[in-house]
Amino acid sequence: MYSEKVMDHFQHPRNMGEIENASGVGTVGNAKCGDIMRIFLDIDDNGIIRDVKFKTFGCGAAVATSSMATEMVKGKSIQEALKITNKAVMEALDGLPPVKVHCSLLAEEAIHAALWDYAEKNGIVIEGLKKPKNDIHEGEDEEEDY
Amino acid sequence: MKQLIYLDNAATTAARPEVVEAMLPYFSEKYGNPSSVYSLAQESKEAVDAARAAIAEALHAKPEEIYFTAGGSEADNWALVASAEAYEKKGRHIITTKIEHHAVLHTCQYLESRGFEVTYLDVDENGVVDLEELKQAIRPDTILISIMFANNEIGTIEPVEEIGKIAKAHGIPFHTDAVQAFGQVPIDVDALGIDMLSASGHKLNGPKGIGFLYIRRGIKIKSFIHGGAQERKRRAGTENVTGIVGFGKAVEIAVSTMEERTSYERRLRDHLIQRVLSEVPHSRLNGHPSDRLPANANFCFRFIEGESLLMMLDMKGICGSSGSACTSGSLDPSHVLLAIGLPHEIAHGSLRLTLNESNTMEEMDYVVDSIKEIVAQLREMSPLYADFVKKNK
Amino acid sequence: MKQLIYLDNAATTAARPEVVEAMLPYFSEKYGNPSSVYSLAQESKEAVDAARAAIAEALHAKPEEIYFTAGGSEADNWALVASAEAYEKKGRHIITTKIEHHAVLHTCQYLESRGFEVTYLDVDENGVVDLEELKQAIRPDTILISIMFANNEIGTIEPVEEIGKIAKAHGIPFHTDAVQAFGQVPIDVDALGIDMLSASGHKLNGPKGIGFLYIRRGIKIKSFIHGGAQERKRRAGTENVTGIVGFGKAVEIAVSTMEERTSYERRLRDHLIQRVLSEVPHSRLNGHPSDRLPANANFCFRFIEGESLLMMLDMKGICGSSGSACTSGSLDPSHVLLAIGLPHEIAHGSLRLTLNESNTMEEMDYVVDSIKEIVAQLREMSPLYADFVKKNK
Ligand SMILES: Cc1ncc(COP(=O)(O)O)c(C=O)c1O
Ligand SMILES: Cc1ncc(COP(=O)(O)O)c(C=O)c1O
Ligand code: FES
Ligand code: FES
Repeated sequence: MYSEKVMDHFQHPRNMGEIENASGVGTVGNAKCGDIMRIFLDIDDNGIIRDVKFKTFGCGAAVATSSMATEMVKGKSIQEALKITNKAVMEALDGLPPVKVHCSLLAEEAIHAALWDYAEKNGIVIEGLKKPKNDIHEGEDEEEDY
Repeated sequence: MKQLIYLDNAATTAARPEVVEAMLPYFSEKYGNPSSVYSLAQESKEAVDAARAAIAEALHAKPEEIYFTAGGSEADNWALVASAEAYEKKGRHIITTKIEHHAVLHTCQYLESRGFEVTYLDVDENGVVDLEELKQAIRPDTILISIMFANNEIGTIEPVEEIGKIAKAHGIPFHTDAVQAFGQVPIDVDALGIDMLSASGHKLNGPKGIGFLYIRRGIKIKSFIHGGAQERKRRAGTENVTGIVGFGKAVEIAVSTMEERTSYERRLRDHLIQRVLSEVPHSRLNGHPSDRLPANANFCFRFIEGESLLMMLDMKGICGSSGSACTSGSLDPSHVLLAIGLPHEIAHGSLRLTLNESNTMEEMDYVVDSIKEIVAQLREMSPLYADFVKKNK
Repeated sequence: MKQLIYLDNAATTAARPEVVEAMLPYFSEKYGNPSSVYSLAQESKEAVDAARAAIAEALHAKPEEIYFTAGGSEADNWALVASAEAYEKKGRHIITTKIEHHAVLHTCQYLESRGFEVTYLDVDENGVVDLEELKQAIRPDTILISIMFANNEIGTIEPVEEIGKIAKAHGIPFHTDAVQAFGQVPIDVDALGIDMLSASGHKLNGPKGIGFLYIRRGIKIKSFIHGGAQERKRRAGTENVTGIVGFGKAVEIAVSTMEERTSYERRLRDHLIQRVLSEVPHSRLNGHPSDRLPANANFCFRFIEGESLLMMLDMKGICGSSGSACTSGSLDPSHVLLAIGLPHEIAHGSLRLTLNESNTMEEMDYVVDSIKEIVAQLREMSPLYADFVKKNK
């Protein structure tokens, strides 16, 4: 069902944990399946993501995408991090089964939510960042397109 | 590879070697079509009849009341759709429960789209239907009561005998989905007042792709699969001879070994439950504490999600299942766990372990140890657990 | 016991040893439920996917267009009932033929009882549908054309490509019952314009109790068996993994050996036909002389009745079948033989012989000799024959 990369990230999640006094924390939940993801960002004065951690309540795909997403944003600038889409995360994991595509949205949204929190705390505006929904509800694949 | 500990016997079972052996001659030697005239075909026909007789005996039914299908789902669909069609002049109201298998629930939804009305009975916190509610739900236009014998997730056994009495008192046919119960608990369709009963071969160490619907003589029901004159003209299609033969053998063995086998399984299962509940914090047992299938255990572990738990158990060589959204085709958490009153996030962290006679006490201990370790690990990862710990500090 | 000469391969076939061998590991070792999460289950899932891919390739279809069923009858029922339900807003008219298998005909009758209207096309004396009549039967409210690929009794192959073109020109889905044709003649669903196609495993040396419905992407169709999320949520029920694996293997072999095998069978069959027609008086060949299934021969012998003929052939170790009333559930003579214009008393004396690759030329000769002897014997007994002889003296 899952690729080897997914299994690897599931078994050995990178960056799992919390950051105390993080620069930004984002929590998002998927109303459809009830899963929850939380991302902690440590952003330095130059706007570089120095460290990142996650906690996830969700399926194997959710855990693996959190892990992969944190790897992908680590060391990146805010603008670079914003460009990381769920698609890019999925590709980095060698794909997900169709019913699991929505799980990867959690990761993208959680990063955005954490950045939003960082911006609010610091009273800045991050170009291109919209206020995150805390409900990922795309309905993208529940009905198969026969 | 390490030795597998298979604890998902409610999902499917391994076919017994005796079952496969019984089937083998009917693939390439005695392969005749039971409907044909010549002697080769008569051998197939006799084998089918023998299996039918064995199954009938197991239920205290008559052989001509057993109609083979492709499995439990077809039997459920048939029972519901075709009784609805047969009794539609009398009324269009059907009673079932909120915890039925999807083969019943989705068929009810289909019937609703065809203008039938369905009452879905609630269950209590143990998953037991309320007989008073059932009585109150009965109307003059009620044409069918369909209530499962035992639930596939939480293992609760329903008060079938009482339901049968109520149905009989009102002259309403009573169908029961016994896919999980058949072969695990004694069933006597006469004593229990059952008019129709669904079962499936692969749940009791028989082959996949074969099941039956028991239809009491006198019950009006239409065909569901139309065509040839097989199964007394009620279910068309060339008989799955090997499947039927294997099913018959599996039933024979399941029934003759039932007492000893299930008391062994129950002992293992109870040990497992007792250790999990006492050693894993924030865990609960789902389903009735005593009126439950002998080999079923179903737990909720707060703050963790079912699929991750299953995947980590798999890495330890343990096969289980979960009512979790993430493992089923749909994204909703188990309708059964919601029906017994669990909130969404708890319903997500369920684990069903269903044993068989080849399991051992050592395996149970290894499983409990593994669960303890994995649950702790997953909680470490869970934002819900972090919140909980913070709140209770 | 004497060696059997099995000439009823249109009724059912022996499963090939390779087929059984392919199935065996999935009974008791790789027995996981394909829907489960753990690795054991993934093995079953992969096996199912591989079979699906092999079958799709054989039809020039996509794997996700193949939906496994319990056999040809279920596939036919599904195609008809569930397209009727899916398109019922557009119209309630269905076109089929008078010579379909009962799995189609009886389903059409069922749909008539639900308010659908069915046109049953005539066929000519060879059993071929008239394309002009088809065109004329099409109405604005026609929602489905269901015409079999090849007839199970007389072997006639229908002009599927032309039917596909007509259906397409009118935007009407085209279903074909290819239970007899699949594995015997090349089928390319794209080239032939087929939207849905039924097939059954046991007709091509696969196991009984497994079939499929091909559904072209984009064709609207409801579920027929409601329940779990198997088969892309379209056909519920735990997958018959062994059946599917066996079916896949059987199809692979049937397709790769098709040319050589059928040309051999055709040679034997033509010899059989030629000798019977020239040596048995008052005999005729039913079905199209050339556009027929390679292994099918179907005769009428005037003045005799089919079941008696079959029984006497059986005593000589020959297995055949008859469209005769006495062998089917009903007492009417074959609807197919009546549709090609045979009078009742002639339709009663039919014999269908359907070969396989293991038959030999010697067997054909033995069969012809036996038929000659038996037909003479039965005519000796027949009052019809006595009358005939008297009249022609
Ligand atoms: C043309 C045709 N359609 C449908 C069927 C039904 O197939 P099954 O018996 O596998 O359900 C058969 C064979 O019996 C057949 O020959
Ligand atoms: C209670 C119940 N009913 C029906 C079914 C469907 O049976 P099958 O998968 O054999 O069609 C199952 C198992 O999946 C079940 O547990
Ligand atoms: S997070 Fe629930 S399905 Fe993946
Ligand atoms: S004479 Fe017996 S059924 Fe025809």
